[in-house]
Amino acid sequence: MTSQPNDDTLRDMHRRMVRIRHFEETAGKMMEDGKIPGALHLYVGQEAIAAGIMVHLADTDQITSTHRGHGHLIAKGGDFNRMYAELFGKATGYCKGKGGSMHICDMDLGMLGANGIVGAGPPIAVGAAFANKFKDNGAVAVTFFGDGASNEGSVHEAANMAGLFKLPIVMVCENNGYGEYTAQKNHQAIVDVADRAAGYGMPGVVVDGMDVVAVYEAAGEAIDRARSGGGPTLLECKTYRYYDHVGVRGMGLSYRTDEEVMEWKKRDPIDLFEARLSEQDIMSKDDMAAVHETVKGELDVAIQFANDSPMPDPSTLLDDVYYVA
Amino acid sequence: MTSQPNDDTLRDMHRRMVRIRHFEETAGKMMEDGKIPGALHLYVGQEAIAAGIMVHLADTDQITSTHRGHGHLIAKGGDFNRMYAELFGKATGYCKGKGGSMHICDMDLGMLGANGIVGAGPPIAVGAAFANKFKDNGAVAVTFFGDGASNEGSVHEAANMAGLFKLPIVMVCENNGYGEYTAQKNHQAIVDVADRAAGYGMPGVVVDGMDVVAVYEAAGEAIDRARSGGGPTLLECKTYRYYDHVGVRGMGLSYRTDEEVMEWKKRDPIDLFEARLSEQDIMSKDDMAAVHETVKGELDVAIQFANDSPMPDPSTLLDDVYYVA
Amino acid sequence: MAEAQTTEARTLPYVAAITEGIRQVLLEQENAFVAGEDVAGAGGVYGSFKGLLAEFGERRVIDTPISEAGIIGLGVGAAATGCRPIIDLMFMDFLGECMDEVANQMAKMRFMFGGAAQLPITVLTMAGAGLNLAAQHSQSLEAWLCHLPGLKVMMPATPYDAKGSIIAAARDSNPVFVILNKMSLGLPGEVPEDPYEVPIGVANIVRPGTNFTIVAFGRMLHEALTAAEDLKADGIDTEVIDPITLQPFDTDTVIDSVKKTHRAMIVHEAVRFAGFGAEIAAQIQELAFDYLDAPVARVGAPFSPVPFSPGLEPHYVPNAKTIAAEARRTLGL
Amino acid sequence: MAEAQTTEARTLPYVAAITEGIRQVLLEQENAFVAGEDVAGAGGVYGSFKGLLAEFGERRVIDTPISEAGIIGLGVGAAATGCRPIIDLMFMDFLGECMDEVANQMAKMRFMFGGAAQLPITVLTMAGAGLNLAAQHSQSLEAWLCHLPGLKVMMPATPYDAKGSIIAAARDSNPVFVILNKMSLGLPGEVPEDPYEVPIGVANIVRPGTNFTIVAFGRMLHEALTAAEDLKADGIDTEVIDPITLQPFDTDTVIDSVKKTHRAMIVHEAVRFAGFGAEIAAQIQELAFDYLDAPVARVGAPFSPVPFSPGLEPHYVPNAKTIAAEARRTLGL
Ligand SMILES: Cc1ncc(C[n+]2csc(CCOP(=O)(O)OP(=O)(O)O)c2C)c(N)n1
Ligand SMILES: Cc1ncc(C[n+]2csc(CCOP(=O)(O)OP(=O)(O)O)c2C)c(N)n1
Ligand SMILES: [Mg+2]
Ligand SMILES: [Mg+2]
Repeated sequence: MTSQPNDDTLRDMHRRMVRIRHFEETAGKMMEDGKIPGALHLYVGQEAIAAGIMVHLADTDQITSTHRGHGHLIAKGGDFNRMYAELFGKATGYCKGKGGSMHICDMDLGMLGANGIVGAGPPIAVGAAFANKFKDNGAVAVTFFGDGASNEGSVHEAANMAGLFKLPIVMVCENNGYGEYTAQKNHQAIVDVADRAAGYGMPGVVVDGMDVVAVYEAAGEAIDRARSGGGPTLLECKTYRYYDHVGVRGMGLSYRTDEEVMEWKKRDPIDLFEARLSEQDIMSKDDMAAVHETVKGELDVAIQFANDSPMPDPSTLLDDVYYVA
Repeated sequence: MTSQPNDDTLRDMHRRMVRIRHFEETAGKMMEDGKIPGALHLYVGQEAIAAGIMVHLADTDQITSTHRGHGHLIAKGGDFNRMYAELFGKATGYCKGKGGSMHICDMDLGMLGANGIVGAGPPIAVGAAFANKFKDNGAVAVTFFGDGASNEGSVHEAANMAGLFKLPIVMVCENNGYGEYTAQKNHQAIVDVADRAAGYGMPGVVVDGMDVVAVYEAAGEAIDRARSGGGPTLLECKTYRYYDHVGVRGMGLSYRTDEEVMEWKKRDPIDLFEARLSEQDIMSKDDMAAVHETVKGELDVAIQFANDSPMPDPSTLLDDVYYVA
Repeated sequence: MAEAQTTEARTLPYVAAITEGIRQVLLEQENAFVAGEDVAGAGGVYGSFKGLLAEFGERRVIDTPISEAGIIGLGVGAAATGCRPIIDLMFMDFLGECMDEVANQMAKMRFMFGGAAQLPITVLTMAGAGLNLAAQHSQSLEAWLCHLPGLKVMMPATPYDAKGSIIAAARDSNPVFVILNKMSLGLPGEVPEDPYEVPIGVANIVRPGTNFTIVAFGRMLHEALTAAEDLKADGIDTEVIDPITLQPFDTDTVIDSVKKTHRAMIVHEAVRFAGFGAEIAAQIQELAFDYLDAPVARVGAPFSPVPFSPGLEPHYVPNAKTIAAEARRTLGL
Repeated sequence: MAEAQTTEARTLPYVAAITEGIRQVLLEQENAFVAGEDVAGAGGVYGSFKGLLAEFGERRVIDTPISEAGIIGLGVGAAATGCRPIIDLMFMDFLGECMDEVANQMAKMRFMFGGAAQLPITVLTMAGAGLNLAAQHSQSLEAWLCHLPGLKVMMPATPYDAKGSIIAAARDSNPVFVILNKMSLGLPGEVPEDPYEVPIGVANIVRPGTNFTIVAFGRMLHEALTAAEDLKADGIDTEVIDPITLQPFDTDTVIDSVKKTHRAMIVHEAVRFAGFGAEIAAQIQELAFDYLDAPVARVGAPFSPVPFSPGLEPHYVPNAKTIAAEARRTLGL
């Protein structure tokens, strides 16, 4: 697994990244069209991370996500129809319209939810990893959190427990350089969040989060280690989000320069990867175009599905508060 | 300041250590005699830390303490009378009987309180350090916390803010090897809590917490750095508590061996220091005996004072909930 | 109750009833485990986990770091993935350290996920003043929890109810808090040997009466019972109801009683202002307005943190005397 | 109020009134500073801190890491050592992250220290649903805070009250929470230019009436006022009281009103069960029992987390229609 990805895996990762990219671009449009109520945090720019990691995971492996969770769910195999329905607040959505973007989840895929609370995922993932170890089922948990989230106490507590119990978990910091509108240098006095790993007795690894193969390799090693009883890893992926913290504006923002955005876009994870795929003759331009088209077609279907779906009936409001035997 | 302590300072530290030791031994007896209600967490064994650090501080410098707070207050200049009165729950105590051992404080000495909540001190000390920087008053804050406390999220958040804002603060981890009845190896996967400093962009220093001169020197450097705008330090002092987590039993405990206790006692901080003081002809045996006797006399007076003091009147119960102009 | 009680009841102290309840859950449910600070090696700081490590081993009885958010989070994650965690929160006062995990994750996950998650998690914690442990180790904060849809909240006062609440909580597939009382550890009571449930959401009429209703829970139940005896002297025949479960609250039992007695008082140890007693009082006047001959009275702690001193704390915590006095005041005696 | 209002009132939106209040505090008190997540560079995620960084600089307007416990702790420590911090907690839902610092440190420090500490700290936070922000970004958790001796709690509903509450809170030398409402950001209202205080602990009779009392706070005040107009059709002349401050609560004003009107209803946005309305209802029936012609009614959110969907959320949050309907039900109309 720590070896190079084979061609099928490369194509698989490509497809996952493209799925995320188009889903998110479309979601941005839907938001601007007033179709998506509430808050929308787009994952565009960070696709290589979700794809390069999730391709290692089975449905029995779990992940916890963040407020920026669509990419994680899609890479884990999420269903576009139910995702769009949820974003629209429809009864057919993943959460029957009760959760929305910030709480999208698929328990059957081991996707234990996006989360509106920064830093809330890691302790929950520690619990999933604990359960895996308890049941000795060979499953691994992966938790995603941002550079901003790394300053929450909950992340610290989770990391310490992961290291102490040598849990089958990978803690993935998606360092996109900002927590909301605050640059990393204004929220912590370090450059690499991975430097914190030593304090938990786990390896800390920094990887280029725009390079899906690099992510794939580093994640493979970490996941193998976790699966084989070697304990946790803190894997930091350097990345960038193209759009604003919330919503769809990308350029002309006061807290970062357009030059910075453009600099990062030069290393767009999909462009980079497609260049490589075509250079190495793994996929032709046509192959890739076909993937894009297929995904777009699926999105049309999903948006149609979501549009056609009913709003939840007010009578369902008090359902799902408790489990009733 | 980072130089060797001069003779006066050595004698000063000795006196502070002796004051703590006798206060605590006496408190243990008072507890056994049923004079002290509630919970008592003795500091015996750790005296070198409080003394070696506090001797650098002025009353305008602040500290935050822990549930094991008597030693910190005494080393900061705490008044025995008001301390014993508080331990007894009397109206003349530091907190008018409202706080007891776990909340003992002296705001005039910059002692911002013992704290019943593990890990609660560091964020408060960060606030004090922030205020010092805000007012540019040259004061330094020192926060004490245990190895167990280092796993609380609040300590992480405080450390990150201290590093980020380059605050005039020293974060002192008194690593006595246990959090309650749990050995360090069972609560974290690291040996040196100081390893966490790198993750906050501050230096981490490990020092022998049984050697008051070593503590003095390391603390001096850290406090100088803080005072001169060089930012925070994580100073870990390796130490041991002689008595049980709470109460006065020292030997025959199930979670540690008597051999371990005896091994540490061979390096008793006061014995070690007294040997050195007499070797270096700084204090004679008689000088030292006189210090012990004086302190014991002060304690007799304090206990008498506390005994003679009245319980708080029930009518004072609702006082001090709010400040009333 | 889920099963017949074939065995004789023995007298056990509250703390041993707690341990027995946990032990029987661990025997019964292979995916149950206990995690918390010092619950394994030390058997808990109150002794309520004594012997469990020896019997069940390190896999199922786990000492954690001092990381309340992490511990509750661990429970939530493990529950969501098929375990049945029993998490210990040593003092209820430490809720502040993990309130996000309790309020925003544990309580809401099922709802936010449209029912896709199931969270069979039990949280044990200790409330209560009386031991001179001062403001941060003596609180009763049940009102915070009762305000949170998604949680169930029990507050058993007797050894029997402690054991049966723990078993009921652990068998329930929702998050359930079982709030225990640290002053009651040595309190003796009859406890059947076999496992049994104290049904969640069912109040207990501990003392039947005809012309006054006291609703009391937690340790205050015992004080209220003593007060009820005292009130007999004045011809007051008090019905004492222990709701045991605060959420879901057994409104019917309380309302039926008040419709009979026409006068009611709520007693709890928590701060009176904005305490759970307010909810009960509000419900009674809403649902039995025409039956009430006097305002619903409330007894709770005054509006201050819990004081340390033996000269103050006894004046802070309600007791049989203050309860009886307030009853007399409200009844115009 | 502390000073005469010499200037004309202008119409300002709620959000600008907030900013003006903070700005005038910073002008007035040299030891005041503002700290919170994205309050400086971004001017706050609601725009309520806009312009403050430019005017007061980095020393007094401080962006913090995402560390709620750390931020509140910073405020507590700075307040205890002579500063007058204004701390922003972006969403009230994040209380869970810092509840220890709020409940066990901020609220109790002065008492535990026997009065030796003084904590002039103001915490600003945003409550409220209605923007499809789902369960973790929409709560109204004032009941938790009101149960904590040592805190003061304000919940201003209008631009005037928002500015005046912030100034009053910042001038007070106790910890004061000012709970604002995110749906009301654009709400216009008259706001005098000079600094002024909305006195802490004094309720406002917003609409005088003779035969029905509604106590409503936060954004629900506006819904209640609309409902009151609607009820006129049935001959109900509703007095609407906004307590503004929940702790200390202005019981007298409410009781005086009920003694006059004989019927009362409480309206808040928080979950009804164990919400602060229970305390008010309990107090009314305690103190005005003989004056009541009907049970005190309560309107609040149902017992579920806040749902996301536009198909559900409007059915969750109380509004003028549901308030009027419940009023009619309780009045037997
Ligand atoms: C506990 C908590 N604090 C603050 C917020 C508001 N908030 C939402 S996202 C965010 C920034 C998170 O930054 P980061 O972790 O780097 O993730 P990114 O948005 O960059 O993906 C903040 C402060 C929140 N949702 N939860
Ligand atoms: C938030 C919180 N969790 C748990 C406790 C219970 N408790 C009190 S002291 C202690 C151990 C602290 O260990 P450490 O920080 O190493 O300090 P030491 O007692 O060794 O001085 C614990 C768990 C507490 N008081 N507060
Ligand atoms: Mg980020
Ligand atoms: Mg320790």
